[in-house]
Amino acid sequence: MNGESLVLFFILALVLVGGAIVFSSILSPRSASKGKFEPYECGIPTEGPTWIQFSVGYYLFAIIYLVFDVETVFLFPWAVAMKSIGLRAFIEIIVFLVILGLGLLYAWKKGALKWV
Amino acid sequence: MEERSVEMGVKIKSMKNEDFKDNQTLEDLKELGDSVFLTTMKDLLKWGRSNSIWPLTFATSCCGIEMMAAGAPRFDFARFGVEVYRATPRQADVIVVAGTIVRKMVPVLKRLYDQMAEPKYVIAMGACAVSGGPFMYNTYSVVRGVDHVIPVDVYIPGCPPRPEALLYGIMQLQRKIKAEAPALKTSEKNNKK
Amino acid sequence: MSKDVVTNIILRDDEDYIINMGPQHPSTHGVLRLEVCLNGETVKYVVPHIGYIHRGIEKMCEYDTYKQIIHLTDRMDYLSAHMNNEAVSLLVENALGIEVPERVKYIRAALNELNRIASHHLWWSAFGMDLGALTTFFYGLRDREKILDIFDESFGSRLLHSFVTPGGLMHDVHPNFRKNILEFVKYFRKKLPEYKKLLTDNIIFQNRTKGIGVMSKETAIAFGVTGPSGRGSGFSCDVRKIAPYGIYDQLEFNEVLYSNGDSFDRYMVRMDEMVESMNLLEQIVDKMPEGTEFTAKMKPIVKLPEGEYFQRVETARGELDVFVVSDGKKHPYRMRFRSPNFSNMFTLNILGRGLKIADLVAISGSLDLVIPDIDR
Amino acid sequence: MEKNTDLTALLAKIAPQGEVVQGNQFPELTISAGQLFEIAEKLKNCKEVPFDFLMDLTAIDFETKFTVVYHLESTKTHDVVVLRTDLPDRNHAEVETVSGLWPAAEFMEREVFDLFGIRFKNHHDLRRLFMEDDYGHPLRKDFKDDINLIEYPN
Repeated sequence: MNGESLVLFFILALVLVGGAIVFSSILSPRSASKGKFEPYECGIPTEGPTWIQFSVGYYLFAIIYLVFDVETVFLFPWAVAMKSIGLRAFIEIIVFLVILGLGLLYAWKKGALKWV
Repeated sequence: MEERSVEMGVKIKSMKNEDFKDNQTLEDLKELGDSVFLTTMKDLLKWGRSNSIWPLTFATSCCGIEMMAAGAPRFDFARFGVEVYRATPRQADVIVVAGTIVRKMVPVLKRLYDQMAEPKYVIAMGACAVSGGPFMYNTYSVVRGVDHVIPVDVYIPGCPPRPEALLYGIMQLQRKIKAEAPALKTSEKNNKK
Repeated sequence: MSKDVVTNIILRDDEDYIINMGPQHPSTHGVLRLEVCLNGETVKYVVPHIGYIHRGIEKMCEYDTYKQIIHLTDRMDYLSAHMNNEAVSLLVENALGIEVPERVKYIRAALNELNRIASHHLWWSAFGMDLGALTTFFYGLRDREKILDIFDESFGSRLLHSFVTPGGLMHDVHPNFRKNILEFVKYFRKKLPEYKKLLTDNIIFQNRTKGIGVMSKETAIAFGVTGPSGRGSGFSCDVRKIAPYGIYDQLEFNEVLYSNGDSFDRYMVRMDEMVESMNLLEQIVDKMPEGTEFTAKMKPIVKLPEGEYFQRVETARGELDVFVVSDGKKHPYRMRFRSPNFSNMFTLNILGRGLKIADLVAISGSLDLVIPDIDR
Repeated sequence: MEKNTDLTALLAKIAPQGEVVQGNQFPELTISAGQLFEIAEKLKNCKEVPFDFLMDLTAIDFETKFTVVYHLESTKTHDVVVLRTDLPDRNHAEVETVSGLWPAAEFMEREVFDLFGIRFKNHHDLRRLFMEDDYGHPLRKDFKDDINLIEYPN
């Protein structure tokens, strides 16, 4: 994976995503009628305050998910190059997984996974 | 009613049947030996918008069951690009008003129509949505026809109309989209409402 | 932070967070608006609002003759069109003392059971879709089309037929009506194990419906919950057994009763009722007398003698009662429909309290609601 | 119909001051609005035939008076009895609510209030079900809506 194909890869990504956004913003007609920007709630205007506090459980779940998501991101490059980097890297990954496993156990015991 | 202005392009009513060049794209492809062909931006938009119309799940009474049957395996209208029912108006292109509209339901329908993203179309499915249907006389609460509330593109008669009728209605809508040029930029007049 | 930000944004935990599962919602099977007060995800209470499809059918009936009312009743609970029409027809026939030919009774019973299976098909596909299983939608409606073919062949229309009229039937059924029914029953007996494998034995479905929305027999009786929803909690309310009409007293079938009244039991009642209806269909087709007469001799204008008449019928969702006060004219003086969905729906508040919002969807799916039947 | 005769006897025993008549299908008991709740309670808690299932609650507008009709069924013996009460005063007709005895009545009474305008005393949540608040009461015979309702001589 030499440098040019990496740069080409990013440029292609930029062109595709940017093109889609730019084209759709140029070509799509807009209707700014009064009701358009009301929040959608099955056709009924919202009642009461919509700015209220949510329980902390949602936040904890999101954070724990984030940790393990990032963990899998690290696993990908290792998995691709697993054969060429030999046994030592394998041990390191096992240690990495064990540490994160401990993190999960800690969160579990602390009750972060208990859904109210 | 909110008259949707179409900058240019012919109105569908005045168009003769054979002028509809429905599968113009296929003939072009055959002509050019099916490799590459050039088209205008409007044709590309017309082709894209007409072949993927996502309906909003809006069924008030019996016609809703026939709309579900139209989405079911036998009369599957995914073959015509009506791929999936979107539950929110934000992601829907057409609102198929299937069933009776009652006076208490009018503000809800109007709000749903406003919250839909442009370009949006309306199909009045069934006699109740077209003109009040069997509830035309002696009801104190039925709105006689949904065009009192929102501008309608295609009317489908029947009580309830068969799923084939709904498919034909959707094909008429596709023809209407192809015939009338798509509004690139909604005219200012429409924005104020 | 200024004081009012603290008071009304941060410290406000007594405010009720109210969400509208409103008229346009995929899981309300129509235009029912549930005003749900939430605390996080658990439901504090549910306030149902109806009237979004109130067409005033009872007022319209006061201006129509009895033959015209047939076209209104099958637009009330459109999934049991035949049973609604039969309720009005039976009422007129019992009031005038008209004896309908035996063959017509058998055809009406066959149409009832076919309509019941078709309604349970649609309920099953919608219930699966409510809980996220999209394949049930395609399996259920694929088999329902077979029944609609039988209806289509005899009456030309698929869903609303206005075929059962006071005095008999609109016209005779298609000659191979019986052959198609036997074919359908043979076809569907092979398909039912598929349904069981797909949804009934699905562990996710069982966790989503077992123990959810438990309704005791007393609450079912007190709230007037009839039909499969009531029989799920042991309340034996099958009008075909209690007050048999037509030929239901000459057919042997057992009433499906389950006891612990949660969503899964209401589901199982309907699955077993489909089997019962198929057995009934086979008995009906065997005993159906030959011949082609399809109606008793009726005067064109039906005038009920003065008085009050009452007729109870078992539809796919419960007990439909038609109550007519007649003053001798050709229009009823007052017509009242006690619709099964009306009482079934108002238990949502007591069943859904304290559960998650997703369970509310499971409960309303297991109650099998049709909203135009509530609003009439 | 021997069953109906002992039912009428039972009704006569429960409500001596009401008049019992044998209707087309079911025995009917007509009592004044005042004692409605008391008689309904007796019927519900009656030993031999407890009428614990309220099949239907509706009203009829006889131009000179309202009649509120209760169809009661006993789930033990599947007998059906009709309870009727007349309300001569049309403008503010009022009757005691039975939603305490049968919770199913709570919403049927709201529907009768919405379509007829009959108020139900100490009903804990008497709101309209179908129509908007400032609308008239459609099922009354004197309800005039000349745009939608066509009065043709029948």
